[in-house]
Amino acid sequence: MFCCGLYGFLTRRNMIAMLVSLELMLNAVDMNFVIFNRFLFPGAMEGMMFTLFAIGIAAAETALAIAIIINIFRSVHNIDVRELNQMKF
Amino acid sequence: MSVTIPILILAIPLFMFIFLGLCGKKMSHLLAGTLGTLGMGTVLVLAYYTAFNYFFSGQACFINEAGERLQHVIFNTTWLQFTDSLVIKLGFLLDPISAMMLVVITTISFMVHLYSLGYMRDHHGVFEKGFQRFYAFLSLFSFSMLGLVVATNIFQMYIFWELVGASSYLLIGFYYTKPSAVSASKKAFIVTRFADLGFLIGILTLSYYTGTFNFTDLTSVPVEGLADTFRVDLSTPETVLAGISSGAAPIFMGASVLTWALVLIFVGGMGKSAMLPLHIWLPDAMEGPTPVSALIHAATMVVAGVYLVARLFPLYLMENSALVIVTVVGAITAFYAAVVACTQVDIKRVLAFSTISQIAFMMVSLGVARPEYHEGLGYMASMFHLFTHAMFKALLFLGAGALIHAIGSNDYTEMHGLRKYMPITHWTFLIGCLAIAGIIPFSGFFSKDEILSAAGNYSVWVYIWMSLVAFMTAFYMFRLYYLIFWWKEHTVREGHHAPHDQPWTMSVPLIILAAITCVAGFIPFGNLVSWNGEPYDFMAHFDWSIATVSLIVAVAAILLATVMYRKENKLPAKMKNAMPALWRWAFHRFYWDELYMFITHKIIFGCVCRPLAWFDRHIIDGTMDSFAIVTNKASNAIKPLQSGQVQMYVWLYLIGALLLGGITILCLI
Amino acid sequence: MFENILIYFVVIPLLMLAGLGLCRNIRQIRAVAVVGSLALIGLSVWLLVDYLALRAAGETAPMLYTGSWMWFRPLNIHLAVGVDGISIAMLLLSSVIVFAGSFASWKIPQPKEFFLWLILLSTGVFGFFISIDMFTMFMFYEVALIPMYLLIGVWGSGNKNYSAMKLTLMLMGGSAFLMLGLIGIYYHSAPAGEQLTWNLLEIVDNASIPHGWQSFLFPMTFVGFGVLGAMFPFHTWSPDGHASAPTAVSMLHAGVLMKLGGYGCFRVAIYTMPQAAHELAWIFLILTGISVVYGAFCACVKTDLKYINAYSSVSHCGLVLFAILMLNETAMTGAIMQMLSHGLMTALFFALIGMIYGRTHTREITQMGGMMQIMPYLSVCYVIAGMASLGLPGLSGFVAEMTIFVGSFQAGMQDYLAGAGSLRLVFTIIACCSIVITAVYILRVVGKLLFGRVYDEHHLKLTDAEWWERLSTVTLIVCVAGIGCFPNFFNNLINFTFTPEIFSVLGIK
Amino acid sequence: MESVGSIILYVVVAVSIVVFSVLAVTTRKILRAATYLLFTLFATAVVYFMLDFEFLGAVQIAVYAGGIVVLFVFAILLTSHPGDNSSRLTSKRRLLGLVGALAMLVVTGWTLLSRCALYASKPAMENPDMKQIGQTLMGTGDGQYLLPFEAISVLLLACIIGGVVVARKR
Repeated sequence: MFCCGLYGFLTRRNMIAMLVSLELMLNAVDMNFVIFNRFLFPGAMEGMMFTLFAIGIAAAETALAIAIIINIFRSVHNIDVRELNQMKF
Repeated sequence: MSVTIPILILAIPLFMFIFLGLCGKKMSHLLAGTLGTLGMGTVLVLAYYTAFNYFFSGQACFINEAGERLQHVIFNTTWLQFTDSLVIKLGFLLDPISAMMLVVITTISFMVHLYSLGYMRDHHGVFEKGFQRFYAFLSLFSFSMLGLVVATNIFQMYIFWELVGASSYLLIGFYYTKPSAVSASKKAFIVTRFADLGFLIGILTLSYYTGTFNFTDLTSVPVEGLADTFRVDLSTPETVLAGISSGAAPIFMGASVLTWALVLIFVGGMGKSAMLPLHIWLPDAMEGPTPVSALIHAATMVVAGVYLVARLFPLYLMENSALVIVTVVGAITAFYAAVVACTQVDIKRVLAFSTISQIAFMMVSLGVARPEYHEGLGYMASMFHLFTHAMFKALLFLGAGALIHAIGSNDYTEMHGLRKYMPITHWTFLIGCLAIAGIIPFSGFFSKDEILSAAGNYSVWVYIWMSLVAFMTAFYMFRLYYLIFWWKEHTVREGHHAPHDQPWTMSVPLIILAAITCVAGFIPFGNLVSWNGEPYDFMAHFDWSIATVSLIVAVAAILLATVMYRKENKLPAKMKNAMPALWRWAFHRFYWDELYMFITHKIIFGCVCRPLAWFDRHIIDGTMDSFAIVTNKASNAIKPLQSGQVQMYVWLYLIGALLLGGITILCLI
Repeated sequence: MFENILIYFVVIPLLMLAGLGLCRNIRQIRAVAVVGSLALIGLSVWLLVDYLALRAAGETAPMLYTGSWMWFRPLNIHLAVGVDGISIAMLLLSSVIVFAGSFASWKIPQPKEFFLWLILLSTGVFGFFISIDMFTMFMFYEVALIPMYLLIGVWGSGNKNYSAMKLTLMLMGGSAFLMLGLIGIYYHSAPAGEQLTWNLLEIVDNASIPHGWQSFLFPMTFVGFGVLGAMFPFHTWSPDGHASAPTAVSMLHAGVLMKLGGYGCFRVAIYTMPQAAHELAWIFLILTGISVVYGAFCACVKTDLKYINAYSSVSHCGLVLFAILMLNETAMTGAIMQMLSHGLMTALFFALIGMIYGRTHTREITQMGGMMQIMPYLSVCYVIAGMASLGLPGLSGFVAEMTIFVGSFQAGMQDYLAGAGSLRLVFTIIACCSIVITAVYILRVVGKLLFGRVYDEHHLKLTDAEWWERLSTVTLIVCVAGIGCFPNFFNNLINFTFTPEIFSVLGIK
Repeated sequence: MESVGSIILYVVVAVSIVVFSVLAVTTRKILRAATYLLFTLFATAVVYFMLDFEFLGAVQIAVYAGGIVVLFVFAILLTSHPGDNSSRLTSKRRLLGLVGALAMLVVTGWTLLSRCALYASKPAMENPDMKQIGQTLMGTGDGQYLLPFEAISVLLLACIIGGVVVARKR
């Protein structure tokens, strides 16, 4: 799943698709945390807590990212990342 | 002797310079000129007083019981202290030659000041632009020259030597709107500066070994038995430095350090005295106003080199090879200048080359002087010739100035047959010519005769060579004389006044100088000036055979000139066509100027300066800039990485992560 | 703290800065600048008199008016001040040039900002000369450098951005070396286990820098200061920088700031690390010896007045460093005299060039001529400056150069006779040659620019100097002639610094 | 060894995660990608449930599946026109991406396999109850997370404000 997300992030040009890929990657990482928590340290809750926070932050991040995307879309009518490079340097 | 008068001798000209330089513009031309002349007149009186006091008062500080004249330092104040022993002092040294020079300089300078009052205005009596400046510079020059001759130490001499050079620069370039004058002044300064470099290094070497700059210390070294070791001044023990204690006298490139030092100092003298090959500035220096030429470039400054050698003569005696060099340089220069003088058309240039030739005479005379021959006759002869030459050459120059003033040109082809129009000039000029040719009652005869006699004592070949030069001297001077005053009748061009004699301010100096020229030969010069201060009666040594021979030589030369140039004829043209190559080379002064032009412009400027400047701008600066360029390029090269393409960043991140992961794995395996 | 007279050299400029902040029009600004710089001149003259009186009274400490106030304890940094004859000479020079510079920039655009930066710069300069704490010295050094960027970049002419950037970057590069050197010195400033110090006097007393370290730190410090002293091959900022800088900045930079280099080389590099100075001098002798003739040769073919002078500064400042490296009392005295002399005459040169440029709007000598007929006053001043530069007796250049040559020649001969090689001797003679080359380029300029025919008809309408320009140039000329005519006064002032004790500290002789 | 049912469930869930992820990144219609993402998220939630983290599973469904995907859908609807397919990817780009992803897979997979040999069985674990979670989240002691919690809340607040500011019509 992480690799899929990576692939998507690297190849897609639509910003929302990239965001989707990003979510995939996040999820993969979350899952990792949880699984390791479960298998290696049963009884501890660090992994879970971490995931919990990660989900929270992911939600925040997505919301913000989408806000930005919408804003960009409004101003340039395009969400193709290749063409959004005016803020370089 | 009181200090006041010597100080005044130096201070009045300096004050006049500052005063005229700062306030000159505010006063009228005539006032400035009169002030300058009066100032110089005062100095003249004071200098005469000082000199007569020195020679004839018989005070114990000037002359001892044995009748030897002594060096007397009147005052000496510290100006700059380098080390305990090396101190530049400014002072006033009286000895026979400085007293003699005081007389010469003040006389000529006063004549020139007076003469310029008439010369520096046009026929309607309107003063030239910058007249006040001219007098300021003249005063500066007089100050520097007086300071030079009374120097108590070699560094004071160097200081005034430089000042003399600078005032000469200013005076040659007086007509600063004329490009030729500007370049002539530049040339004069740079050539003499180059020579001064030698002088400076010579001074440094000499002072390092002797630990003193003082003439009195330098020349008081015992003279006997100094074939090859360089004695240091034993009066200051700490000057016996490590080099001396190491045993043998230090040898540098095959010659002793003393030789080097003396030759280098002589190079300085060569520059100022326009010896070959550093003579090229003097003919060009004739671009200056003619009184300046008379004062600086004939009578006073150019003999500074001779004076320098004479001043250090006891040191030169210690080193035979240095004196031989002086002789050889002098002899070659004398001959060269005489040949060139035979072909020039500009009357001032003829006089300039004749000056070079005559100064070379003095140099030869110093070079051949040895205590064992007639008790150093050459030294006395040289100084005597310096004295007489200053007078008659100033006379000739001022006469030439009168001609130029009347005609408005330097070229004798526009003169011809002026004897009827300008009688005073004619007669005084003739006296000058007779004197320089060496005809009997005139001063030049005596001094030149003694030089030849000294040369004859030293070596027959030098004698014959110098007699040849004397022959040519008489020839070209009378060539000049005839071409100006005879040759053919003067034609007054339309719209011009007929040339006429000059106002009294110009005539009086001519007449005075002519009078001095007539009688100066009878001054018992040997009693006053000799190499070691002992009086020397030259009449006792007078060699009538040499005198007769030189007289015959001179008369023959004059006769030849009379035949060729008395009346307009074809003989000179024939001679010229008979040996065209020689004539052309001589006319172009043997292409020395071109050679120097080539060296300075092509070699120094073209092959050193320009490449260096290019090197600086492109290599050195290029390297520095290339640091900046490389930094810039590097940042430009990595700038695209910040492309704004998020995916590119991720790629880079991924690659990095993969690499790290890969490395970790490899390490773990 | 405020009972020490030296502090006022920094306080007055700071007060001037405050005063400028309150100014409302150009009249007030000028008043502040003139009053302030007059106060500085007065202060330095008073200091000179007092110093001489103290010395005459038998004071033999190497530095007088010392004072030290801690301002950063962890690194033991003090605000330590103290002066000897050399510093006083430099302070005098700086105050005179600041004074002349204020008059030379009488009609500068945006005067308030300009003078703010200019005075900040001079704060740095004065601070540098009074400090004996290396860190404080370095700090003031940087304070003096930075305003240069703005002064050139904003008020300059020509390719000013490039020049300002180049100058600042190269000098900053130099100070990077310098900082490395200074920190290195600091960490060896005291024997192991004792309190480290930045104070130069204490460092010299401790003499605890190990030999190996010296041979690393000496080049660092020397190059660091040498960049500012326009040592070949680090001189290239100077022509561009001077060419673009406004008049007063050129004056101050060439006149004072370049002296910081020479002063620093002497005060820090040679003073604290004499052994290394003795051993490694040959490298820098070659470099500075090259600077001397190289700068002069380059000046011979340049056609821009400021470039000519900048190269001539390279040549003359090269002579300063050259003489310092001779490690000979006379030569070092000469070096200080040369600093004074070069400071004054080069400031005069730049002032005149600025005034001529302000009228003709060109600095190409090929496009000017016959200035003597148009602006006689400025031309005469130019001739005087030129004569000073080529070493005419009676003006300062001669005295300084002769002192250097005599000293260097002695050092060279001593080396040669002691069998220690002829490098010093040969380079002394090479350096002597510069007097001829200097004459060539000076006379070339004088001949082309001032004499001859008027090149451009429009120039005939130009006016001669205004009163403030006259004041500025006269001040400098009087100083130049003063040093030239009475050199022994300055010689004695400087010379006392080189008492035998100091030389025994230097480990020479 | 666990029950066959759970193994089957795990396989189904795992396969669906992989398949839906692949689909999510390869489909050319953006809305479908969002849908596939939704399925992936659900499957992830199932994994959490299987691992006895019910709370986490619930949060996953609520926040991710419920909140984020809805956001996505809104964003997609706002920014793209229906039927607007993204252009075909060039094969080179795709290949590069694939290589990168596979390389990552190899590295991570290898690390996982070599380092953490799969545990045959799940260790027994008490299902963390709500009280415990609440205390961990709100406690200030060791291993308790009040500070991060507060930080998150501030972050969320900032995020809300930021989102409003950014997305606000000028």
